[in-house]
Amino acid sequence: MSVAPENYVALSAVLFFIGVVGVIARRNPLIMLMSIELLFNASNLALVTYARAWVDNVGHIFAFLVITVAAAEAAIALAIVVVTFRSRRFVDVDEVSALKG
Amino acid sequence: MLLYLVWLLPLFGAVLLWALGPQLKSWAGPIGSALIGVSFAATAVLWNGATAPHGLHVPLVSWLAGWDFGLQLDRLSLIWSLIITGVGFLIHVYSIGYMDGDRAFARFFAYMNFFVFAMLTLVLSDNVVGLLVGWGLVGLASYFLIGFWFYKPTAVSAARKAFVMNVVGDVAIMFSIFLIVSKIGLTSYDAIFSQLGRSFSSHELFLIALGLFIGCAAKSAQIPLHTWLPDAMEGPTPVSALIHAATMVTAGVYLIARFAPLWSSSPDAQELTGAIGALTALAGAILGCAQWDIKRILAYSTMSQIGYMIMGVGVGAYDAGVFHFLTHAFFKAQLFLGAGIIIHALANEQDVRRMGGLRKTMPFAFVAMATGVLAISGFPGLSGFFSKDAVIYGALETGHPWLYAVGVITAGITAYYMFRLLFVTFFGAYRGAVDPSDLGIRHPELAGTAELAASSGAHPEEEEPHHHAPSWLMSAPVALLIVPTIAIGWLDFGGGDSRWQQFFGGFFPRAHELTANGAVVTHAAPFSEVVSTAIVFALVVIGFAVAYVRYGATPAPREAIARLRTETVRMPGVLANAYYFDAAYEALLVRPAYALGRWFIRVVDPHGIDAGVREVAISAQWLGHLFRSFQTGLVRAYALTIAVGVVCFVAYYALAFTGGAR
Amino acid sequence: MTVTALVLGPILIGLALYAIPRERGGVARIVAAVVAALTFALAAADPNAADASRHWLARPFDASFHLGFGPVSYWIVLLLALATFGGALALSGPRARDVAAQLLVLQGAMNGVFLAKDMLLFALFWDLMLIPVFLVLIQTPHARAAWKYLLYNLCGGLALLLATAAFGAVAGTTDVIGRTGLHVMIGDLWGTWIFAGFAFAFLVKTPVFPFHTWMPDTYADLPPPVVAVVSSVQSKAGLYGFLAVVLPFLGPEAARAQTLMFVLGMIALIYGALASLAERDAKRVVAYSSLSHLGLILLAVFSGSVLAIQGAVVYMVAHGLFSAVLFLVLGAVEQREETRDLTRLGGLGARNPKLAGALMLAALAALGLPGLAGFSGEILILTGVFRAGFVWPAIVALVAIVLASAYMLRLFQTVMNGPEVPDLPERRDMTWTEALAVAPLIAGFVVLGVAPGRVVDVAAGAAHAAVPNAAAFSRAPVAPEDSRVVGSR
Amino acid sequence: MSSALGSYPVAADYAALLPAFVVAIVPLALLFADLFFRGQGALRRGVAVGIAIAGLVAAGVIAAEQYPHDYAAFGGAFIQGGFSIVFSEIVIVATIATLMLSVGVGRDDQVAGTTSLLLWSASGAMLMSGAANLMAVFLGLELLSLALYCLCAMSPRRTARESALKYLILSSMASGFLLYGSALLFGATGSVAFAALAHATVTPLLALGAGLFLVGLAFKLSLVPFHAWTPDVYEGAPLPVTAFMSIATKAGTLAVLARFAYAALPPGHATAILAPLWLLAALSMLVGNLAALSQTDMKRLLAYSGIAQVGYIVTAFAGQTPAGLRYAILYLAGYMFMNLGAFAVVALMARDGDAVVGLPRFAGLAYRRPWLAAAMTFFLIGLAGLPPTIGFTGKILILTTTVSASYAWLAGILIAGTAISAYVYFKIVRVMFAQVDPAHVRDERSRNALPWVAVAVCAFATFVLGLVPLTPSNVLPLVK
Amino acid sequence: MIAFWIMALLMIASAVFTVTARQPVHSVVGLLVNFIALAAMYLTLQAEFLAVMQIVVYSGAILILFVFVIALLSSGTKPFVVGPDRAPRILIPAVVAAVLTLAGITVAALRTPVTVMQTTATNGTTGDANAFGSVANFGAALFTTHLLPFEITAFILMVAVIGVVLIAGDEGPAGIVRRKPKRNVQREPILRRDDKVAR
Repeated sequence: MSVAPENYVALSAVLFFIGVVGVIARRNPLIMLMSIELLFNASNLALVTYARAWVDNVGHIFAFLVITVAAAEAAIALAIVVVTFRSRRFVDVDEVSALKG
Repeated sequence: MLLYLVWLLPLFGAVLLWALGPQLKSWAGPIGSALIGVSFAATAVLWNGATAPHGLHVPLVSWLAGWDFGLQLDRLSLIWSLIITGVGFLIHVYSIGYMDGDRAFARFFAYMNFFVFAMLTLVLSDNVVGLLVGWGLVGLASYFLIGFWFYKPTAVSAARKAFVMNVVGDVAIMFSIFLIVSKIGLTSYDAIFSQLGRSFSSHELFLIALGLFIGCAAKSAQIPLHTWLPDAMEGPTPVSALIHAATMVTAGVYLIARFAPLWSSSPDAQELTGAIGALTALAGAILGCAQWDIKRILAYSTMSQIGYMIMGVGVGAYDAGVFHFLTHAFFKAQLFLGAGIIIHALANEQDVRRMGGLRKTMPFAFVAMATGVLAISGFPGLSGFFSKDAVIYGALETGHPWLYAVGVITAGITAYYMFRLLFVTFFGAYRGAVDPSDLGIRHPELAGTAELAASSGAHPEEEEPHHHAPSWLMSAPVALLIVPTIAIGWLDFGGGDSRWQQFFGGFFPRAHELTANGAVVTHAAPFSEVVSTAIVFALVVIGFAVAYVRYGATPAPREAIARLRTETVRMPGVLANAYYFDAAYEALLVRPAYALGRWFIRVVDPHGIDAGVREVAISAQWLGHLFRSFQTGLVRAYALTIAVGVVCFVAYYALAFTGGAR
Repeated sequence: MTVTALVLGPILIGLALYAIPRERGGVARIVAAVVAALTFALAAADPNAADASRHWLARPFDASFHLGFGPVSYWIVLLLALATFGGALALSGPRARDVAAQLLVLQGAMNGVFLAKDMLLFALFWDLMLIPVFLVLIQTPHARAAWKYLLYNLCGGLALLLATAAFGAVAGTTDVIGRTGLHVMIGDLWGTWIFAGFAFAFLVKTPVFPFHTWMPDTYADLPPPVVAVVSSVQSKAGLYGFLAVVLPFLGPEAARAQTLMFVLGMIALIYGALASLAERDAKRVVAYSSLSHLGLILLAVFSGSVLAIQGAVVYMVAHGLFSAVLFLVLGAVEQREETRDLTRLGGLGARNPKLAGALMLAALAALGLPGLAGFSGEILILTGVFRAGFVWPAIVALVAIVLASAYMLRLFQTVMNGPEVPDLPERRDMTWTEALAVAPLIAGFVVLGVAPGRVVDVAAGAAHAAVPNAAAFSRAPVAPEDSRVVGSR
Repeated sequence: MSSALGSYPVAADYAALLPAFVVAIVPLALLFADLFFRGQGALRRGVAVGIAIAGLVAAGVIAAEQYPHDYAAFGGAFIQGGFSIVFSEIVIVATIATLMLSVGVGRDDQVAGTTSLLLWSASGAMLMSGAANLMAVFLGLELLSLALYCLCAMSPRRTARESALKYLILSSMASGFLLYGSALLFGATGSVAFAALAHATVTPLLALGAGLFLVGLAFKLSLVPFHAWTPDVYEGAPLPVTAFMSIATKAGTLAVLARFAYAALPPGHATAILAPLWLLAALSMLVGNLAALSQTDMKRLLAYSGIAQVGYIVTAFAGQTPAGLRYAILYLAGYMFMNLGAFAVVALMARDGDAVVGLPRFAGLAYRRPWLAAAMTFFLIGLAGLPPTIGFTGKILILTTTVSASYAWLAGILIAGTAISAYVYFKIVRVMFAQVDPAHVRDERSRNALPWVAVAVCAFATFVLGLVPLTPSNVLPLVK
Repeated sequence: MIAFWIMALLMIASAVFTVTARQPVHSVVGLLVNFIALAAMYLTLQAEFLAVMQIVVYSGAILILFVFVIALLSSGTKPFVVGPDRAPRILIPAVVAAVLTLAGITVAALRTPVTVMQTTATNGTTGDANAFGSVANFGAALFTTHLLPFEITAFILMVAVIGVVLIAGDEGPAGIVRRKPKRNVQREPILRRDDKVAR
């Protein structure tokens, strides 16, 4: 490959930070979850990049397991979102702030 | 063994009477008196042992090495013990009659016995600590007895005043003890005196003597610690007679006499002591002229007489001082007891302005008082004559002409105010029915005219003062006291080889032989003792004459009243307020102390110290609420805090390690 | 196993008292009194009981459950038993059972503090000591005092914990109390901080001037039986700590801190005296008075004079005895008159001669009347301090003694003397139980005042252990007699 | 550089993993058994909980058997040994206690499910305690967390779902950081094994990776400033779940943290890399106690106290002294007993074992239910660090190691935090002993008495551990 | 080379779109694009198997799930309303924080060049049996050395299943039982829901 791994890593960092911003800035739980998926994918990109750099496929395996976990997590997350917001008018996490102080 | 008995019987009596007082009822008095009498007898029995070269000595307790305490009876303590128990016995007997019917009859005798015990502890102890113990205990006893009628606020405050001032003396003595022990680590007299020359510098000697003398001043009512004595007259009259005239107040004399070697080896101390003594004698005498309360007059005279004694022992005429103590014990006790008879008869009337003409109605009291007055003012042949002259001449003999002069003048003043007392009380017409304001008495309750209503209102026949004659229990002791009052002085008749001189021969260091550096110093007295006696007697006569002219020549009652009134009203404030000593103490010590304490508890504690703590607590609470307020419940806010934390982390690692790599 | 029994017995029985129904306060009271009496008998029976030791920690430093009598602690254990006995008998009111239980727990814990031969165990009981007092305090109407007490003393306890931990870390063992000839090498830096920790804890507990404000409130709010125990014994824990825990091992640091301690002690002496002179609440008067008295003991402890330390031990016991009596009697007064306000009280002596007598005796002992225990302690202490070359502290102490006579008489006279106050409730004189409660204590300080020889002898050991290098302390060259004076006969 | 064909796992590998596997398999049996007990409430619950407890006990026994052996299973991914066993046992005990509290909670038809989720979560924590490479750590953590997300929602209360949502979102974000940190670590060293990390050359990448990894752990430990979720989630979640979370999550994460801090860092640079951790510990001790000052809901208050207590435990790691590790474990065990005891008391005060229990409900408890009050007082005394409890002993041990590791400032902050916490805990004591009119207080009693067992055991352990502080001897080495 | 930059831009753009889109559905689309681009990236990094997995699992499974949920939430009588997502105050600090993070990460990453082994990677063309990143190579490692993580995932998936069942079946069978009698009067609750909405 001709592109230095640093660039991949930098890209993953950019994606990661976009994900972070998403989690912090958006109030729609679904979009927050998607941002979290972005986080995981950014991590995966970094993993795969380094796997390539070190020529060690453990990175691939790690990434694969991350994908699996992400799937499971998404399932649970969406279930919780559904039960939480089914009875609410707005799908907005700021609505859910009974616990405070 | 007998010594233990002497010492413990009074204590036993005190405990017994205090515990079983109510059950004993009227037997308390006789029992208490009997115990003292036995104690007196025992002391007398011990005469030979005491006069042996080293006296009697028995051990008591031991705290730690060098702090072994015991009792010792030698010539000096023998004299005191005899007076304490003997005069004490008489006064006990007198009290049976005087206190008859009092609510706390038994308690009174318990206290009296306790006092005798304490006083014996003081004089019998063979070491400074024991002395201090006795010193404190007699203070306590006098506190108890001054405040005997504790429902009288005046009595209560007088008692407290007396006690606190005495504690000042106690701590001063404690200070001397520190000096002594820190040097030689021992407390017994013998050890101290044997080491005096070697272990102490003259400066230290002076400091020790100073501490001890402050103790004396507090106990013996020397200026400036005298103010408690007049107030102490709040106590029952027998108490005044025993404690505040005969025995306790003369403890200072005992102390100095006991520490004669110390004094003799510290000329500065002698000068100081003598000067203070003379000053007190004069000041007391002057105040004696300005008083109207019969007991206060006697109190100031006591103060003045003790001044004489202190001057005597101070300048080194120890035996003279002690002799004056001896005679004074008798005639002052007698005076007080006589006054007690009067007060008792007049239902607690103490203001001489409201007496007068009692000569006819109370002949016995008159005789008693008259002998006393003659004795105290130094009428030739009576006891006071010998002792006082000895003291005064002693001052001259040891080379203190100024003190001598003061002594002489004081003698004259003494004669004046004592005869004033005699005349005002016993001559002229009875003024008990006169309205106090006519006599210029503004505040009767303060002027010793207690129970005004009882004396005037309760008895319709105002012309005839009601006099229930004293019971024999009261008159017998007085009668017994008259004898020594007249005769005891002759012990010292005959100069150097008199009985008295022989008794104390070589017991005291002769002042003009030994000084600090042991060099022999002799003061040539300008004139002989006879001349001195003549001078004194002349002044006494003058004093008598003035008193007679002013009060004795019996004018019409109206004029007498007018004169008393003008005298009362014109009384200069400085005398009426006893030189403002009390006011000064109040303003300089008492008020500031209370103010400071109030400031501590009202300002410093709550707003100074606690404030800091409270602030900490409050700010902790505030922080708690602050952190609560961060807890908005908004997920995104939490996420943001996490992100911020991450930023800090990343910053740290990026900077720390890339910095390292660079 | 005497010592173990002394510690565990009261605690277990105290907890067991909760089994008694709340209404049967009288029973609990008797049980507590009996237990206290038994502990006294137990301690008095064999003064040289064997130590009880069981290994506790090997890492990070050696520590063991090591209990045993010491030259000081023996007397204080006896004192504590007496005080608890008095307190238990004086119990009354609806919470008698709970207070009795806490009283016993407190006694056990304090026995532990004074018998502990291991610093860690000492710290353990030190903190345990807080709990019963706090539990009693929080059941009083307003809990401000409870929080104050907890705040101050827990901070102290934690400082002690930290210092103990540091000591263990440095010295490798904490099983050191009362061991002689043991050389713990502690560096300068460590030593200073460790000493600071100990000193803070002890000064708070004693208390001494800047840390004292918890005391008046606590003493005022605690029920009299408890405050009698607390003031008589708990306040000695700090001074005992200085004597037994700090001085033997941190001598140099202590010598360095000497000036500070003297200043604090002198401030406490005068401050407490003046404050109690002006105070209106009877119990607070006594509280401030003990602030003053304990300042005196602090002087003694840091004077480095063996004589003074012997006196300090005497005075610790003496103060324990008479302050307990003072609080018990004042408690009896409060119980009768429902007030402690000196401006309202007065004239009780006429109807309650026994009560007046007890209060009088205690007050006299407190103001150092020669012949009673206060005096013997004071004079030994001050002679020692003076001999060690500290003239001015001694003089300040003398002034404080004068003030003591003033405020103690003020207390006594305003309560007992003067005209009777008409609007005070119906009064009856001391009951037999009340008399029984104070009698042993009074007897104690009378005897101790006349013949303190025994205590002084035993204390000599502690004193020598506490000041192995008296020279480091004393400002004046130690007088040659010192050795002879102290040589235990 | 691993060859294409790695090493095949052998029986020993599975044996080493047996305890965790048992805990993870039991739920299957449980769910299966549950099918036969539909519609018969109490029995159904009993069977579910019984099987679970039996399985846990079995796992505990097996683990105890394995205690002496050190074995690196699955190519060093999971290291079975004294260290992991101790943490596993802690998790097991915590889970058993949780099950005792949870008997009465939730609907009959959900008990089996919740119980199995609980067990899986526990197995995740046990895996973390032995995990020795980044993947195992990540997966163990996710197993633990995912189960907990679901458990948090297992309550009719709306707040339960809210807490679940919050926990889910924030925790996933934290996992993201942890994951990215792992990626960077992998990038820096070319390996995912802790052992490899220890020998890597330190580059900014490594440091940063370690940092992000620590962030992830700090979140799970709810160290300040990553603690924000804790109070809300603890308050919202069902009480047993909260109790479980407060111990198991911390235990697993602490195991990972200890392994990472002690064994997975280049010796020279460990101090520099871990420096922020001590800061977090200090902050937690202060903020946790301060914020607890003004709390009135018991679960919330215990959450804050937990934040502070974790601060104490992490403090013990300072300087990475072996003694510190042992005392951290000891204190964790002690904290488990004191904390679970307190939770059990709270559970006993709610009829269904899961209700909002505010401080006012404790008013005058000492007179209504003296035994309960006594137990609570004892646990609170322990949490405040006063004798005669493990709270006292553990604290002084931690102090000693911290001081001797020359982290005296941390020790000082620990003292300060304890001083503050005293007010927090004794405030509750004060309320319990206050004289109040019972009529004004709602007095509920839990229907099942099982929590009493938990209370008794916890009290006993709190006391005995205080006098006999057993510390595990063979907790090192942590990696092979 | 060029491919990388195009992909990179595409990914960033799609990610930004995902995060900023008004409607969740749009975000899903953005995410889809992002995932596909990522898969391509994997290809350039010689991770064929992962690329496939990325497409299948993410684009195929997870995103569909998202779409379902969006549909579910917007279904029923109640209109699906996204929370009014007016420009959040919190955005700025978020961006700042993220930028700093990014800076840190990139700086760190760029300062540590990782040794790249061109040769081993390029020999053996893609698709070769045992080439790096090939399925065989991947599988061998997964089922031998890294078996444990793989097995853990089994339990994770189990948790997901049970958990979702428990959560989603919140009313559960009991709830169904409860509804049964109401079958015949089905309209009633709807009406009630309606006026609840109107209120």
